[in-house]
Amino acid sequence: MWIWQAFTGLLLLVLLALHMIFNHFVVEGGLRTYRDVVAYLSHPLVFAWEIALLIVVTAHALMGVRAILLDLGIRPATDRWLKRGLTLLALGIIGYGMWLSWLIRSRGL
Amino acid sequence: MAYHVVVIGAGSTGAATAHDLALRGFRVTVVERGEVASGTSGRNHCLLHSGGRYAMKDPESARECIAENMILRRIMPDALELNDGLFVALDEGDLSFKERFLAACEECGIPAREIPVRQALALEPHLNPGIRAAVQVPDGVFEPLRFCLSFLATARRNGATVLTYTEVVDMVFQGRTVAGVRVRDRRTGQQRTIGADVVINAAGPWAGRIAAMAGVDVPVVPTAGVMISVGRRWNRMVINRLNLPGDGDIIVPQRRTAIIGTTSWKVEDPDFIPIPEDHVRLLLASAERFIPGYTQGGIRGVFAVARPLVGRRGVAADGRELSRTFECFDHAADGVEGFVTITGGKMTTARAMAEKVVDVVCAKLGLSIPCRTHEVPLLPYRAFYELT
Amino acid sequence: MPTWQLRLLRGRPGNPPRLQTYRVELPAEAYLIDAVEKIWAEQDRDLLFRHACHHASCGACGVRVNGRERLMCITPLREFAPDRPIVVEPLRHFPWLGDLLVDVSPMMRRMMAVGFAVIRRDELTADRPLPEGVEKATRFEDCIECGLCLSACPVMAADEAYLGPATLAAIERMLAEPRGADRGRLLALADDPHGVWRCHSAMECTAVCPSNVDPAAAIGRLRRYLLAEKLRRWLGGG
Amino acid sequence: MTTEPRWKRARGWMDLRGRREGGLAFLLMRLTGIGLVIYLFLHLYVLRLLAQGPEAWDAFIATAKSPLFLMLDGILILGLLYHAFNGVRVTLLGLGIGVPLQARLFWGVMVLTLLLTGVAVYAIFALTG
Repeated sequence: MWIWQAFTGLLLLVLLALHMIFNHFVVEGGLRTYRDVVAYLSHPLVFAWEIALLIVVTAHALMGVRAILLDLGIRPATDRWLKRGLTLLALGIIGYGMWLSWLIRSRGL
Repeated sequence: MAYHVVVIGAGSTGAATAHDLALRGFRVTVVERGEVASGTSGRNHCLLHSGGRYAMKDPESARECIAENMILRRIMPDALELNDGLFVALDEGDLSFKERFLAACEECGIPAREIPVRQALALEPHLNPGIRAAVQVPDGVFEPLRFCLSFLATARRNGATVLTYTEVVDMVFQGRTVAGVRVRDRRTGQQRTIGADVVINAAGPWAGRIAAMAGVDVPVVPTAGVMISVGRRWNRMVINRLNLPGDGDIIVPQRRTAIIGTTSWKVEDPDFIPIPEDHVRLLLASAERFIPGYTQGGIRGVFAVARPLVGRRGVAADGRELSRTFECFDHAADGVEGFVTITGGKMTTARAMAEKVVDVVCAKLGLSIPCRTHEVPLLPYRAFYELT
Repeated sequence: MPTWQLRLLRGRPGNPPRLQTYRVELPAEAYLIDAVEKIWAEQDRDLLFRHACHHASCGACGVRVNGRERLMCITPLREFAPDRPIVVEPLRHFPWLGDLLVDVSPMMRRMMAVGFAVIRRDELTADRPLPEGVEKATRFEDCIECGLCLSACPVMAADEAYLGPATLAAIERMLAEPRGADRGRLLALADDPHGVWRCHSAMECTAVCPSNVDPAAAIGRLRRYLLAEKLRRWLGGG
Repeated sequence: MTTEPRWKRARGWMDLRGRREGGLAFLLMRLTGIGLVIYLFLHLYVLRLLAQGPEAWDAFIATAKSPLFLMLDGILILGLLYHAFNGVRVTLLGLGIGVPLQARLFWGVMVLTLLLTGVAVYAIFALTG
């Protein structure tokens, strides 16, 4: 678990840095308007980048949540359910994110 | 058979006695008012004597030491650092003892061997380069708490009960016979009586107090000594002064420290011993003569504890004159049955002390069970905690 | 002679503990263990505390002093101001037996499971010739099994099954200087959800260690051994 | 093993008494981690406005440019940068790299975090005018 947390964390350094810079710091006014977002996401590389970020950040965040919950003294049996629950939650989040990105992207194609 | 014996004190003597008793098939209960080794046994110099230190003046003690040294090497190897010791002559006065020392060691059966000064300095580069002679002996170093825990762990494995934080408050008599002890559990404050066929007083410098509860007298002279541990291990071997035992004449290396000791003065109350400042100064000045720069690296700890020396009538002095050998008192001689005191001695001779007192107990009970503690390896000290 | 104020945690399991103030007169050259022993000798015979060697070799007298894990025997009183109370509490993450006393047996059982050998080669003087008849220079391991690192570790607070810094460091020492230990068994012991991966690198173990063990670094090295092992197995296909 | 309830025992990691840089770094890592997870959920929830079309999103953008919102962004970036830099520190330390330097590394992380947060906050206010 530790190694995956570290690995996704290091990936995030790159994924998130570029996400922040491209979405906020090189944009006039700091935030994209609706039209800008649609145009931005229609670039296939950007789309792939954001999807990768979505997956990695969700994994990193939920592994972190589990680590904290484990430190509240969760029993192994509870942990099994916790793992299943968090996996489902992760799939839900990633599904939602993909659906949303695809929807926005399709409006620009 | 299954006679029940209560041992008072879980220092080295009590621990070894419990082990010996358990091995000979007795039912054993050890009562100790504090932690294991929280008295004299914990706080000593950690020196596994070769006997060299007493060879010239106290040959009886020296013989006991070398015999026990060799036994302990076999039965508790993981509580010992075995790197030998050096007796070094710092001046002409020391040098004049050399032949006498070598002869005395030979007399006592201690394998002592003079080595060239150059070789001694190569082995111990921090040693004062001005030393005049060096003699190598099989000294060693032990870890005091683990020393006691090993005996107790093995005793426990053989059925003994060890009650720590349990203080003896009185003796229980049946007529003129001690039939048990009244103890107070310091954790709960509750008192109870533990019956016993024999009670062994192994309370070290507190043996006099315990004996007083039984209305008898033991000539224990609590004789304190100061030791100073520093932040660096300067020597690999134990460094002794080649002379008669005196103040501040031995530096014992252990783990990452070196310990200079000791001094000697009689104390009334061994519960708390204030450390005389002049003793600290004396020890540090003395250490400087063996290992120049001894305190570079800082002083880590200063401590004092009382030895349970056995007084001899007519011998007063400061305690250096008292023998380091041990003695067993069967208080039947004082008119009290069922009560035996074992005291004096060194930690190195704890096993022999146990053998002697259990022999006395066996004789009292009309049993003849041979002692086996010299050949039975002890459990590792951690086993003590496995059985709680 | 200055008078020191000590606030010792007093109480027995079953009742909420409280801090009790004691005043004790001792020279500034004395150590905290002397103060506590003097309080026991002269003021409070019911005080429970562990101690033995008084020179940081036995590891018995670990407590928390003003919140920080220390060995009482090497904590000099001159570190403190006489007019400020010194708060002394028992170690955390061990079963509490009363006052300053805790039960160290859970840690000892883990050390026993590792089979941590206590005697090591003496590297301090290894470059010098050995005396005749002495085969190898030895000394005791650095780890004195005092439990300070367990008390300081935030993961220990959370997970009572966590092996703990001392035990993980012991595993690493056994691997670094093999003394008859089974490498595979030791690695398997460390490679556990409650083992080496549980550490969050709070580094408090190394910060409180009174005996140069550096468990945090040992845990890091253990992880490297394990990762290398896994990589080898993955590449080697078995 | 202890008589204390689990949750009470688990409070131990929040107890900073007697702790040093490493313990503080660990606690901050936890707290920023929790904050970032909450933010992640909020962020994804807010992004649903994109699905509702230009009006909804652009109205949000307008409020997001209020000074209060931008202040919150500053705090977010502070936490994010700390979590990121200390994450690198912890990864190295966890592999046994730079252990003797851990306290200094922590202060390095703090300086870097504050410095970059300053730059970012400046940029935010400069960009939004």
